[in-house]
Amino acid sequence: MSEEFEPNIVAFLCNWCSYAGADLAGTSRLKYPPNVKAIRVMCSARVNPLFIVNALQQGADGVLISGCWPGDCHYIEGNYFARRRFMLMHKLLEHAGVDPRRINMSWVSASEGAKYKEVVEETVERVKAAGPMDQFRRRQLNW
Amino acid sequence: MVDSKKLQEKAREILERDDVRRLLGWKRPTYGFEAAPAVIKDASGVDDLLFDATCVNNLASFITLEEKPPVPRGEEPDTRKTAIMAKGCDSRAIVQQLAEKAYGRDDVIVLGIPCSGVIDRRKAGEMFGDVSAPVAAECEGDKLILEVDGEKKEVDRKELMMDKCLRCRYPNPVISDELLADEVEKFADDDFSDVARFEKQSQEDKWAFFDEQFSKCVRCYSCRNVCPMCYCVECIVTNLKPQWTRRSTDISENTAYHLQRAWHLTGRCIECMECERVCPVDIPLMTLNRRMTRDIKEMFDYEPGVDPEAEPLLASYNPQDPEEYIM
Amino acid sequence: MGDFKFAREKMADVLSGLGEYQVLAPLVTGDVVRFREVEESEVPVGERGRYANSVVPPKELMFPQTETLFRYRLGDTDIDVSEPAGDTGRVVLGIRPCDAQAFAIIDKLFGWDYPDPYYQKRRENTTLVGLACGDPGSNCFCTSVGGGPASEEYLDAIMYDLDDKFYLKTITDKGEELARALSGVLEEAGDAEKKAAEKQADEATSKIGRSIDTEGIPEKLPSLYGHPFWEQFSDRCLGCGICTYLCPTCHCFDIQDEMEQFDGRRARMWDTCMFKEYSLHASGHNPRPTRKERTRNRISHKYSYFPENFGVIACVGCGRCINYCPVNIDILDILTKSREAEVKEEKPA
Amino acid sequence: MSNDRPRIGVYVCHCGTNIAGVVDVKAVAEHASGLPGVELARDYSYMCSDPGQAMIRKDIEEKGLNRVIVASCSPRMHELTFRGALDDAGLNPYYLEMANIREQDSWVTEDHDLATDKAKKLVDAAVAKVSLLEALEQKEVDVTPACLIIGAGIAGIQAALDIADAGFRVYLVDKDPSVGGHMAQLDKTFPTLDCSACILTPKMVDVGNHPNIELMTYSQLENVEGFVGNFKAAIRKKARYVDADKCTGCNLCAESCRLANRIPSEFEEGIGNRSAIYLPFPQAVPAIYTVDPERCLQLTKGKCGKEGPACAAACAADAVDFEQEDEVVEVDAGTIIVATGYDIFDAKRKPEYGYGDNDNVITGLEFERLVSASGPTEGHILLGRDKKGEGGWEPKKVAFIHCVGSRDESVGNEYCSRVCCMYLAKQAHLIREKLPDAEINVFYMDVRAFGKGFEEFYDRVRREGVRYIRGNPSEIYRKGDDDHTMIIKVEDTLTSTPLESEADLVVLGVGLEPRRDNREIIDIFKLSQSADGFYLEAHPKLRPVDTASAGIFLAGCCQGPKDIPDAVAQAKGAASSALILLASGRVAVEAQVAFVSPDECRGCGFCVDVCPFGAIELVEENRMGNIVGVAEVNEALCKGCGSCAAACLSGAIQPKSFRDEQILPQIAVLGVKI
Repeated sequence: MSEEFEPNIVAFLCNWCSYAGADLAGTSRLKYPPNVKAIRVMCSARVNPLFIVNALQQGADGVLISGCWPGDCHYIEGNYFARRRFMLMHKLLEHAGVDPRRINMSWVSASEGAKYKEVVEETVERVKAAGPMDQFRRRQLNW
Repeated sequence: MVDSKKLQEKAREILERDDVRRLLGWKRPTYGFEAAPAVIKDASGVDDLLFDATCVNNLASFITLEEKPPVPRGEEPDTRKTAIMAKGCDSRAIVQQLAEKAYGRDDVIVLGIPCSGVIDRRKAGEMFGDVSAPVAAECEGDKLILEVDGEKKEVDRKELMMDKCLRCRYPNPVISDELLADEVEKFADDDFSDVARFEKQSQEDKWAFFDEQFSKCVRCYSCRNVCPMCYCVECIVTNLKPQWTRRSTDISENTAYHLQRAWHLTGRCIECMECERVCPVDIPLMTLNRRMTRDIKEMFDYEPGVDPEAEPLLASYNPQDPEEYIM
Repeated sequence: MGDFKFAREKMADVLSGLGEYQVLAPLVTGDVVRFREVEESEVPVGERGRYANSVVPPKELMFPQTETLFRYRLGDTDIDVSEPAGDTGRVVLGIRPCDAQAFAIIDKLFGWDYPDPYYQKRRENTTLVGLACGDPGSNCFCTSVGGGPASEEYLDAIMYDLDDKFYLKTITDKGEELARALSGVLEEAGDAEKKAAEKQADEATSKIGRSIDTEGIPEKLPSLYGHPFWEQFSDRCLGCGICTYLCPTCHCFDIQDEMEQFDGRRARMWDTCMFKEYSLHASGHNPRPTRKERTRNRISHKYSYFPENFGVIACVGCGRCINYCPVNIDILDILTKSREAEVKEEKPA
Repeated sequence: MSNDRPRIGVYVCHCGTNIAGVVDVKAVAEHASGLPGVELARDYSYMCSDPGQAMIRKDIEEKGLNRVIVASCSPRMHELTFRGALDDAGLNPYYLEMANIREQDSWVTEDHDLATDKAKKLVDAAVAKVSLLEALEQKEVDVTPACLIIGAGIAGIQAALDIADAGFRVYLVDKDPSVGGHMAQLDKTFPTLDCSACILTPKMVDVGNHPNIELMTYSQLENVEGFVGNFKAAIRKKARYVDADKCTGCNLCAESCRLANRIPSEFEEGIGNRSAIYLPFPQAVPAIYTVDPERCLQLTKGKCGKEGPACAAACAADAVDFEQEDEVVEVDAGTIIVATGYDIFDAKRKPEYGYGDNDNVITGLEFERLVSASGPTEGHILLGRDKKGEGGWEPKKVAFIHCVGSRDESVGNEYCSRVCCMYLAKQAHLIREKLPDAEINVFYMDVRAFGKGFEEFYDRVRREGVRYIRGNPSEIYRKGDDDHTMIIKVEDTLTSTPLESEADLVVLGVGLEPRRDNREIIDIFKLSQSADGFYLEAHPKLRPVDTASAGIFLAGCCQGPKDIPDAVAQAKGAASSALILLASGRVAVEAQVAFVSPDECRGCGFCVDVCPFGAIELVEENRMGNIVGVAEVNEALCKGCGSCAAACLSGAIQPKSFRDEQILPQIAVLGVKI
């Protein structure tokens, strides 16, 4: 079944590096799967780790958080906080029985359009392998 | 072993001070295996106070639970101190609350009580069934001497203690203005074997476990309200704008709630286990907290509730932090 | 009406005999006893299950914690009203007399100025088969509020667990009907069973250890409106929902809209006067600003306001609120102290 | 968010065929028009064009739209454009939301149907968010009419003069005793060969005398607080031990100094000496002597000779004052220009060239002093002089070596220093001028003569009989201990023949490096660095003089290697950028900043800890008579990154336009499968 399964992935991209990197992938006409849909935030540190729980609850099969490389944060240190937060959220969800392949994080700089493409492709692969997220989806419930 | 008379005298002495508003302690309950928390505002109430192995409530919760009703015009807010009796785990809660500026060090008088462990209502229920009269319990070495409905019973301490006590690294208060008894030996250590055991399972089994547990939840929020760390003015879980979690009870919202709770306690949980104790439907809430506690110790060598000056775990970072799964 | 019996091992046959019905019974779920539909080869918890009562009261069977009222799509004007559930015949097997009595109390509210179709439909279609208490809990006080371990008043039929067999006594036509459906399994009960049942009931009654004289309390409570005596309890109250959610007579609910992208549903969910959000006004004003007022309201509603409106105390003495309170707030303690509390001449807060 | 129900206009851009060629824009508009709150949905060839924007304005005015969604290119491209359109139509510009269906959809998705579906989703998400957006106002703060300039090399000097001439106060700070920087050390400038000192000194004098310029030489920036328009800087004026008001610059103190001409002069790059009390160079501005606290006997040993410091005795003006102490002064400035310059590459890091243990291997900068008429040898190319600077001999074979410490991964500098090619050519020319018979070889990798008049100059030098050999020397060693001759091992990569070329003077074309002491500046200004270690500009092409922090600009080589004209050009650029703020007197601060709901804040201070800009502080708040601590945001400092919001447990602090309330609906929409 996982052949037909097309995962739905919500991405949170920081405005200055990863979102710009994603734009560059486009400007360079690189091609990648449409499964990942991005929400633009100013900094990866803006992403409240509970957004991830919420995304999985809302029906996303996986998530991607992407920020500037450590040390390159437009806001100096935001991505350091993000890194700590998502390392732990990753473990928490893993402990709760959520497939860790659903939670993906990357550093993509404004000049790394090609890397963004790779990140998207790898993320889609990992989430595909994890299968549809049906553990605590909202939609499935007494409706 | 704390002498109740001494404890009551100390309480009286403190309540008679005019810079003290109230004292938090424990008193004999109306029934069962757990002492009742007591909020005493004048010396007349001190004779009910006691400390023994039934004093399981974490009193630190009642510092932050206190409501601050509007001060009538022209009146000054009552800023007198709160005196609190604190076991090891209670004191860790106080330290963490201080680290988070919940109140100032001068706002509390901490009466430290070295603790040899408290009993687990559920384990006791298994052993003695349903009892009506209040139970008294004293620790003597490795034995617990209980008085159940008039009869004296002697039990191996380990059989009856809360799990948190079986791995308690801080039986003595980590902060106090005065100790009400001699310090006790640290009698256990925490190898996190419970976490390791749970971890061994497959992802499917882990979820199967939580699926069943979270499905039971009736969202009474006793786990949140009893937590000494949960004292936000507005909790995002019950906030309507935005509504992170819906009020409807189903596996989706219940899971979201429990993950939110576990997340908000990451780097803050001091493992008093109150959440798990109070749950009316016996959800083992500590399972998630324990994993986080172990990981932050391993990954960041961080332990909440031991240093009031410590930077909050998630409000600090180290450029060398691990990032193994990051692409 | 009829007196029947069936051997303990016949329980399975009884269940299959009720094939017409949707059978709901106390079952162990995730280590706690709770009412739910009996599945294949499951046997309800009996007296031998060493349990006094389910943690969550069976009120959830008539008044679920979450219930969809209707659905809609943003922008559209027409709504799709969902049929109240519970049209098939249901039997609740093994409900405690106190919990059955609780339904009689909630009925008054849901049948009051505006009859609630969702609740009432379920009530009509449900047959209550009680299980008399052989071994009441230490905080039970049903006998103080018009009930008893084997009270039949609010049941359609009642069972007694007599170790090797069950004694089943039908009380209403609904009960009769159920017995007919079981004609294959049931045998006529004899004096032996009746005697054993009476004996069990008497013993159980004598085992009820706690009590309260409610005389005068409904009249006294309003005079304690602003009285400081509430604080000795509210000071340690956590403000959680245990006492009310687990109360078989608490019936407050909240109605909320839930959106799914652009589709929504309006649903109602249990609410509790112990939450500060319960009485919070849109203006931000809260008429019950602290746990003192909330504690007062919980007790006063059960023992004063409700009796005033409906002529009956909204408490059946099941003891749940006492058993599960994490800080030993004991309703009997409160009521006793309320009797002692002297009314000062002060204006209600 | 305004309470009137949303009337959303959705505009789907074709972007020619960039979007329309892949995404079915009609279908997207069709889909959008069915969404709740959407008043109308249109598609158009180029939304960013004037007619496109006019269409939006018209609809806002006629159809009463109160929210606008443009589904087109990246918001990083045109968000400002369309905000402008809203603004012109009298709608708050922050009621705009964009759906990026070009860079992140049509350009990256092969399958047209999938691309169209994705476009619809992105529009759904925009619709879900847009009605929750709040109107934001552009806040303004006053700008202190003064500019603080760090570094008084040619870049700092030029910027100072431009700003001062425009009539604004300038604080020009340099840690050296004199302004001038590296340019003052140079002999002649390429390719025009005019004397560096001759063109620099007048400017130095100007900054010294300018009524609007306060010179702070021999001073160190200690700390900067505040924000654009309102900076507060603490500057340490180091003790000179000479009273600036009394010193006449007569030089008697230096002559009488017990260590006279026994201390290697920094200005002379160590090939000339100075005293312990000194003027770095004759044209120094200000012409005030300075006591070297590391060397002066009085200051190091506590005594100088039997009868006390000779300098003090010699000074008729009685200006020498050993009691003098450092003084920290505070200055207010609306803007700041960082022009801290560069260090030259330390040639010792290329041991194969023998710099340091072979006196006849010198750096380009040392050569400048050696060839300078005002230098220790009065411009004579004399090597091997004795301690007194007497004697010496003239080289006969001179070798110049390119790219020493530039374009060289082995020393961690991949970049080209941009000046070496030309200054070596210039120096070769000077040798030819002064030693007509000398044999001159230049070893190069490439010759980059890209500037105005560069190529011409390079040709001229070659015509003058300077031999250019393409090759990077692998080793330089003495031929024998008896004479000065050195062997340069190199492969001529044009003929790929190994050579052993002789020279008795080797000049290393050392590159330019970030200052070794730039850490403190980085920490004070929270500047970022590019990979080469130089300060990072806000945008490599479009904001080359700006930094990430508003009101702080870069000039000169601190941002990257430059020759003099480029440094001056950038200085003028920085000056005009600073002047824009100073002249307008007001500056708009970020509108999308964080705000606190004080009633929900529990005062834990997590947000304070995570804020990179120190924009949040805990203040006391009276909550119905009770005093509680709550967070408060300084909107002028906040950059709206939102880190605070993710740290806050109760959601009491939120960044405008990116509030939980606005993001959660986006998540909900994107979560739904197509």
